[in-house]
Amino acid sequence: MDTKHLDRVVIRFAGDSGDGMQLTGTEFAKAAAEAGNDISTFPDFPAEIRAPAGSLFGVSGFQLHFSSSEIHTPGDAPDVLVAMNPAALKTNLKDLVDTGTLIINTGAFIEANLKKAGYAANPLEDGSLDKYKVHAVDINHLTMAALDGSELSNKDKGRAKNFFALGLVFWMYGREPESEIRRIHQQFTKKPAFGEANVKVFKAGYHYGETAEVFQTVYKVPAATFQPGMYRNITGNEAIALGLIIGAELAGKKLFYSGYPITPASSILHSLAKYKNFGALTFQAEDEIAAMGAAIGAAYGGSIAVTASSGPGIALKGEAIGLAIMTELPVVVLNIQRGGPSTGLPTKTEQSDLSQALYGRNGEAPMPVLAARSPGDTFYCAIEAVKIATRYMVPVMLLSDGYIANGSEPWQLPNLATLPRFDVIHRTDPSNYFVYARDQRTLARAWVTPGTPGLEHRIGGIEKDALTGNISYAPDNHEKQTRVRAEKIQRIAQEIGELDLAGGESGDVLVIGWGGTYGALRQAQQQLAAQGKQVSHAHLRWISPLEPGLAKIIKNYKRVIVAELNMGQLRQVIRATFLVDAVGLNKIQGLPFKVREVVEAIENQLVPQPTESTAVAPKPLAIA
Amino acid sequence: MDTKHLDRVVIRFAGDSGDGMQLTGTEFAKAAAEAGNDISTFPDFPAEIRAPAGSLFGVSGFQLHFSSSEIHTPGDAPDVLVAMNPAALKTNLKDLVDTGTLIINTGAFIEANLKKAGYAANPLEDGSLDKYKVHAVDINHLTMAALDGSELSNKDKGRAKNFFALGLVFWMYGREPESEIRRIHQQFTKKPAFGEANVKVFKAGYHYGETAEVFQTVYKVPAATFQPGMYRNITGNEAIALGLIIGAELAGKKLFYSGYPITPASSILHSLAKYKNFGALTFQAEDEIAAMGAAIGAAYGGSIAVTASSGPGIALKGEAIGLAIMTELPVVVLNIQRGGPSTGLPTKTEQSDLSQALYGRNGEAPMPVLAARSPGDTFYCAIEAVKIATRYMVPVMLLSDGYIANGSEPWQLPNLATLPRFDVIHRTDPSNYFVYARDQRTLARAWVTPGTPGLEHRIGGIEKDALTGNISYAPDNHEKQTRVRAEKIQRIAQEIGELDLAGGESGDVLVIGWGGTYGALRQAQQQLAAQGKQVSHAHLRWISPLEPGLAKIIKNYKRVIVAELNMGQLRQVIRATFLVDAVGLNKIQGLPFKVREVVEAIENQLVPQPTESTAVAPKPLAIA
Amino acid sequence: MSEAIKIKLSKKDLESDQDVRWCPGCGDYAILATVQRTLAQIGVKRENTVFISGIGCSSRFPYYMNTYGFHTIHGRAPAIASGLKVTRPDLDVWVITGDGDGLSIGGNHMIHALRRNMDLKIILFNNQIYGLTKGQYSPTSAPGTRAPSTPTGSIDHPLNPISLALGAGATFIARAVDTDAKLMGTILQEAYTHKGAVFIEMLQNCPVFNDGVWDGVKGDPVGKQITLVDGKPLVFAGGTKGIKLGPGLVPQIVDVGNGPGQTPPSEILVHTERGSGLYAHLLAQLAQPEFPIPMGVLYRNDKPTYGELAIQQIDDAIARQGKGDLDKLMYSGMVWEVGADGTRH
Amino acid sequence: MSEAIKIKLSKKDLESDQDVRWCPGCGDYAILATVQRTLAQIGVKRENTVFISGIGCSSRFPYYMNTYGFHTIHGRAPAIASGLKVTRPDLDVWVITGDGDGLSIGGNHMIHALRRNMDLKIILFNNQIYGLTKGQYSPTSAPGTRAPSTPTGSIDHPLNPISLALGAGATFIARAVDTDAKLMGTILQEAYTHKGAVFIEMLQNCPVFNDGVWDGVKGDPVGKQITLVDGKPLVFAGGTKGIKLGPGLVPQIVDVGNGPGQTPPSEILVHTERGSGLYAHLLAQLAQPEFPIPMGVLYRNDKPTYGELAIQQIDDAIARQGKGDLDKLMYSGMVWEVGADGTRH
Ligand SMILES: Cc1ncc(C[n+]2csc(CCOP(=O)(O)OP(=O)(O)O)c2C)c(N)n1
Ligand SMILES: Cc1ncc(C[n+]2csc(CCOP(=O)(O)OP(=O)(O)O)c2C)c(N)n1
Ligand code: SF4
Ligand code: SF4
Ligand SMILES: [Mg+2]
Ligand SMILES: [Mg+2]
Repeated sequence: MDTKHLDRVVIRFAGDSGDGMQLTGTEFAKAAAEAGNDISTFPDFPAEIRAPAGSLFGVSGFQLHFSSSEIHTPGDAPDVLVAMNPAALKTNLKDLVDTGTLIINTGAFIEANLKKAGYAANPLEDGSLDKYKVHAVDINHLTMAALDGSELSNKDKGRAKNFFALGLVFWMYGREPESEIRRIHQQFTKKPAFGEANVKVFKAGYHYGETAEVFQTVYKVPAATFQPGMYRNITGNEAIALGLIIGAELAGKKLFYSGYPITPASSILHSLAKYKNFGALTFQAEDEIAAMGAAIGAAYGGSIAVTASSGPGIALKGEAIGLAIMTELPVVVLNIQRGGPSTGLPTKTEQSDLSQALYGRNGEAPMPVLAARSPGDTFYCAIEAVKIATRYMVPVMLLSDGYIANGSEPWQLPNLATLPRFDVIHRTDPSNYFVYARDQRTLARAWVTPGTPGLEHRIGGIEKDALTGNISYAPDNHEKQTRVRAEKIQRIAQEIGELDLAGGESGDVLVIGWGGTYGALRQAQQQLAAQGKQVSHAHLRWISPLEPGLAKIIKNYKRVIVAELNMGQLRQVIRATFLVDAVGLNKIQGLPFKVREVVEAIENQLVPQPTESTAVAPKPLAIA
Repeated sequence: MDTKHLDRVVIRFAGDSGDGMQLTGTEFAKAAAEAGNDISTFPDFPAEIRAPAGSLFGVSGFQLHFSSSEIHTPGDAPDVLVAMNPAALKTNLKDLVDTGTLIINTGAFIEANLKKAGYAANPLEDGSLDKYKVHAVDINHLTMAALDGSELSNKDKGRAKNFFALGLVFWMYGREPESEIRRIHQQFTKKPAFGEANVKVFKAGYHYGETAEVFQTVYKVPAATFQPGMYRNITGNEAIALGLIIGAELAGKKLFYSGYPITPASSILHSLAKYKNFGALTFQAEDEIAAMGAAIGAAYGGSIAVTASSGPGIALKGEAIGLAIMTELPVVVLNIQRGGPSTGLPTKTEQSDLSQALYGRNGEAPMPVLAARSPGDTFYCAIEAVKIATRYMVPVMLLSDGYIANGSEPWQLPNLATLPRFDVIHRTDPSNYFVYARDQRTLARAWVTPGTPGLEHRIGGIEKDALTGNISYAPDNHEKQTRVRAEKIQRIAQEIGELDLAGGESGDVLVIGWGGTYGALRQAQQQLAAQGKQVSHAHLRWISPLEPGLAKIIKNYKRVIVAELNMGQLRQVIRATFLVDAVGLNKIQGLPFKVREVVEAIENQLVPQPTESTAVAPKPLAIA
Repeated sequence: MSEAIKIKLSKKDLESDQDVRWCPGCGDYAILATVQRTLAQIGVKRENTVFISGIGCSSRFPYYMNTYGFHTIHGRAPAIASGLKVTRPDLDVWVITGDGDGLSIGGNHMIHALRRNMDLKIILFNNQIYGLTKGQYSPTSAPGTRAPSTPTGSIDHPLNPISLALGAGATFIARAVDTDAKLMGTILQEAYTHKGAVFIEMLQNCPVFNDGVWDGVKGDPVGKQITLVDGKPLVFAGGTKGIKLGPGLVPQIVDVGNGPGQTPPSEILVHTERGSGLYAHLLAQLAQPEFPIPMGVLYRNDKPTYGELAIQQIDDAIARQGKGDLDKLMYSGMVWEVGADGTRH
Repeated sequence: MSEAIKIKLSKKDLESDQDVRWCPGCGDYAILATVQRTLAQIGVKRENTVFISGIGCSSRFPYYMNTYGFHTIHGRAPAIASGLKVTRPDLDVWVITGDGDGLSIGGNHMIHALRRNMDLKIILFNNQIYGLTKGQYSPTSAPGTRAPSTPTGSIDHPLNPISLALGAGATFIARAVDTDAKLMGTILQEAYTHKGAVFIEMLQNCPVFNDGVWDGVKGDPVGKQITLVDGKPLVFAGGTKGIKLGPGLVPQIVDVGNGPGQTPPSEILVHTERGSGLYAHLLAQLAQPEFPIPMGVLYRNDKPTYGELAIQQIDDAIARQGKGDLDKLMYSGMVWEVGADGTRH
């Protein structure tokens, strides 16, 4: 029994929606984090709630990347695939690295399941898996055996099989089983019988690895080194919820959150609904328009008003967002993007709502737009969105996506005491109050809330006089107000810090990205820079206004690539703003970039070549 | 009594919403058209239905430009202003040319009205009007006098006073009163007493001009020369309604029109509702989303489906438009633009919904966008929209605006027989039918409608397999379908004719415009070209796909100006597409361009000067 | 609602400095005047009073009130008002809407606000027409209404606003006509004291596009309306006629009296504001032309409001878990420390 | 609806080639099977049958029918179906929706489609939960429902789908539970023959997020439901108990019989599908736990449909003005000619 040291491992658990793969993956991720690895996870589940057992479309997967050095992505391709049934094998095998390790639950490879998965012959027998390290284990049987004599129903016994797989990989990677056993017991305090059973099966899996001589090696991935501090594992939607709670606190105000359920935004509402004792008021509205409306009403009343949705719901909010822009009320709008258009790919990730965020309203209706780059970053973006909305009296759009919303990473906990406050002050002084009189620096109007004696006034969606706020159809006033609303957004640039640039301020290739692609882009840049390539990566947090730092450097590179999970929406803005012949690296597959894809695209630009003609509407540079 | 010949006259009638200025203007326009002048009109009325008499915000205006040569606009500034009360004088005098003619209804210049209009002193007495040719006429009194002995109530008598003004200007410009008298009688067949009274008053006005020696001169504007043919006077909304009827006819299909009332789109629904005997089915929906939904349902059933709204309503339709894009169903969406954002300036014109048309939906959801340039042009654009929608199986956005929707011009009637048909063929052949199999040239899928035996199939808003149309979450399929949907829009370029370019294919300045600004831009180009300036004007009908003709010439000019009634929405597209440092001529005042404004802006570009920095987000070139 | 300390107010105090922009003769003027007068009589705090409207002629209302006011977008006022009221229970929130704003584009927000028993006072101006967009028919227009969009007459069956409000769950329902200032005033007084979703249908005349639609419903003595009095029988035409429930649950008009062919007063239905839902539906169904139309407070019912319950849940949570500790919240879940050496401890 | 020539069809003929993607044990399976079986029995033309749905688990329904089908967007199915039906009266248009799709985001389109008496057969799958988005409470959820978005219980008062449909003006209203294939079948048969807006509430179990919500309503003998039969009295529990109208228009449960303390059968309300609106409201208000819940056809009423009237108006216009002449249309208004000399004649 020898031990092999590895720098990093990518493992994917795949099975039926009912097989509990998400739980298995999450638990194994905890163990890796506990062991001090850096980790990144990527849950990938079907749109169906619980598709019929054994069906191809019902396969649910969870990929975990754990490493002894810093990582930013869940990994391009799994080194290890745990396949709980034929459908899981069929849909995931193509991603496994050649010579990768396969752990297969042979118990599920029965005629019926093979047929459902569209296998003519049993892949375990037809040699089609020869190039992989295959471990065929009858997990079904071994699970039953482990629970022999338990008073649980056979159905319930079968349910425990994912813990066998979990135990097995615990052993393979030399994880400490004790704390996992503790966690299982805790999770099932309400149903101790199940807890017992799961622990039994978990141990059985662990010992199977130990005893069955098929597993000759234990792999060890040493701990990574981190910034000293306190850490927790967090998903994007958990972090964004925390950010809103803290943001409201830093503003010294109460949080009001209204939403209408939609994948992948719903879980934010679910988290906040649990934070009632923090004074957060959540409201499940009848639709997205009502959710936006309620947020506007709450903002008018002086709350930190937030609403969230995904693409289709944001489309519905457009008209009401325009009202918030016209009446200059602070509302934070979260768009947890998913694949579009229309209903599109509800459970897949994409960055195709940027244009909608920038332009998806009638009239000249500019609004600030920022995007989060990672699960943990959503926390800070949420706080920043609250700050800008209240300071500039404007609705703010914060973009996240399904990938960072559901993905998790170890997150260094901030010291709350050190976060700068931005307490809101509501004007109460009636002496020469004008509804649309503006602050010199921010151009914001005063946030006067109902209940303030002597400041009674009326606002609305019709154009208003630049000073009094009364209805005005005057031509010059409209031009003035339109320009002020635009200028106000530009002024936000004064709040934006340094551009996040990796690599030199000049060079051969500049890769520009935004949002959830950060990890893959940054890792690709690091790889190429390590090879001495003149490659830089600028990652934008603010798209409206555009990060001021970009103007200083963008002309210093031979080539500019705008990399996004859409057809070139940021690229359009970059080209129009800087007249730079930026090419696009675009992927529209409902999946994040792989580091390899980015590296190849950059290398293509490094070899001198005619850049694509730009005389036609931007055509993106497709990737293999 | 001498007669003076003029090449052109701009006259504006202004009074209370209740004074019937719109009618007076329309009738006088008919007379000018009848006399063979070229004409262009611009009604400008308040958002209020009937604001209280005498109030400033209740003033309603109608401007008419009639000429002995070709004209494209209602004129920059009136030569003659008819002011029926102090409020009308107050709000309109600033536009009158110096030394212009003023016809004032002194009967309305009483204390109360002067106060409502905010006049400290009576302008008729304080000399403030000295620089104008003032004709002070007590129209109120003379109207009553003319109806002395009529059995009408005094209130009703007073109502006739606009006909006195009409008679007066008829005389001033030597118009033939007979046919007008006939028209009045026709209009009031149901209420002959009113007809009689109005005719009496009209004659009184006419004779007053003849007799009162204050009017020494009769002005004659000779007839203009036109293309031979049949003509009628038409507004944009009338013409667009006709275009839809004819478009459906040319497609060999029935028209279904669903809408929810909104200014300035409502009158299209009103016109079509009258065309029931043409088989047009109109549906007033409960809101804009339902209107779009009903149109999608009708398109699915095989009708020529059309819905219309203005900015706020189009914002609401965004999500449903995405469904039409995903299911590839032909729906024509009309946006009669008005001032935004939010409720904005409902009765004023603007071009600020272009970005929303291009990007106002979730996901990658490109759609064809074209814009009409003049009242009569909306007819042809409507037909083209129907053709493209049905030929490419895609929703099409047609942009018009309040200015051309309500404005009118003499319009040469097309010979219907010569309009090319584009009959729709619905597939009925079940043999190897695949729902998303595409036509090689257009990339359109077959339009199969329910009721066709053997072709039963299912469609929906979730991403579909590129061939079968079944739900597909496959990464490559999504990328493929997304690119096909984009490519389909680009293919429409093969249907687009020559670019409309006035002036050389190279030169000092190219002015690019789109939509309702055509008249002012073209006239400005003609003026400057006549002075030998190297100025060209390209007017776009298609914005998505962008007119192919533009690519060939845009780099041949020292300067490119994109002129639009917004903050630079087309300019953004031009810069991104061609990397040309186009500057913007932008006006956001709820009003159309004046020719003078355009000429000045072009002249500014003709004198060599540093063009504005483009390192920041496009800042438009403001106009004085 | 804010505890109304009696400060002396006059109607003037509730008039804003804006010019009223309705057409001469519009029924909206009378409703505006009554609201201003009544709020003055009640002695509300202007600063704690908010009027929220959608879009329409009627929705211009807030501009004319010297209180806080928000002229929002078409159909969304109930949603916006809900967000304000649940976060600011100290305010009196009035919603002004029209038959198009509140029942066409805004119908869904309306029923959900009522269903939740939001503590809002909703006044729907029903002129059976779209005024602001120049006279198209609305969801309450009589079948056959000839309007610009229906030149040969409308073909859809109108909604009965009272039935809809009842079905949705409003807890205070009333009706008055714009010419009856006295009744409007009483209703507004009652509505002000009600905790929960108030729905008032104001029958309003649009002289420009739908003149006289309500002429038929004016006047109790002439038998065109029943003026409701809690605890009193459903009689009209000077008490000579009344309503009784006939077989098959069909209401009937009968002559009241003990003479031959007359119905004894004992058999006449008695108005009960807090009566059964079914009784309220009976009132809602009394409509022209067969029946006189009931005016006044039709229905009342005391239920906890959404806002009360929402705040209760927060208080309970705090009572149960204690006031939220932000650090605890941040440190929840699996937390670990990385030491100076950069590795986990 | 298309005249159904009796072609022999089997359930299989109505099954599409798509895998059904609902959770094991979902009530949707039973409803799907019943619809397929019933349409086969009726012998509909598959090509003239269209299923239009919104978004939700239930809204996946059309994919599984071997007919035309359109899985649209959330809440809009009634509007889309209306556009199809008015332009294609030859088709049978079914709408499949859920309690969230049809009553939350889609509530407004629902009431307006019913109000217009659109000739649509609307089936609302009521599982009192948002299934597809993983179990949030819906507008029909019982107060206090604990769900991901309401961990301490929901606080809004639920909508009664039948009352809403009635108030909106549906002309055929029925209810069945997913486990009662026989009753579902009969209702679907009846619905098929009805001309106008059909609203069927299918009580559907969601074993994953709301298991057993309807267990309480199953079974007439045990007194949990009343199976409605036109013309027969409202009795249940094997005929031993019945419903009568008590004072103040309050329905009461009574023991049926002529013995002491019992109520004679003559006083028991008799079910009348084409009864008064008020009677229908009484049925709608019979709800758990006080009352057994009525199952079957609650209400029926024959009114012209929107589509019929719309097409009638077109036919009338043609009869009156003659078939539209396009040239006449183009040349209407003031038309003049410009001669070869370029000037007007
Ligand atoms: C989103 C949107 N759609 C349509 C309109 C146009 N619009 C303004 S008011 C109105 C209807 C007004 O009718 P009602 O609510 O009855 O008010 P009234 O004018 O009769 O008082 C409509 C359709 C709009 N402003 N916004
Ligand atoms: C515009 C929009 N908003 C929200 C969603 C998310 N969503 C999908 S289905 C659904 C509710 C489904 O509930 P119900 O209609 O009861 O159907 P069920 O799944 O229970 O059968 C929601 C909120 C969406 N797809 N589109
Ligand atoms: S249009 Fe009618 S409702 Fe609107 S203001 Fe005028 S009279 Fe009143
Ligand atoms: S979640 Fe519920 S409703 Fe949806 S398919 Fe599963 S069981 Fe059925
Ligand atoms: Mg109205
Ligand atoms: Mg449901």
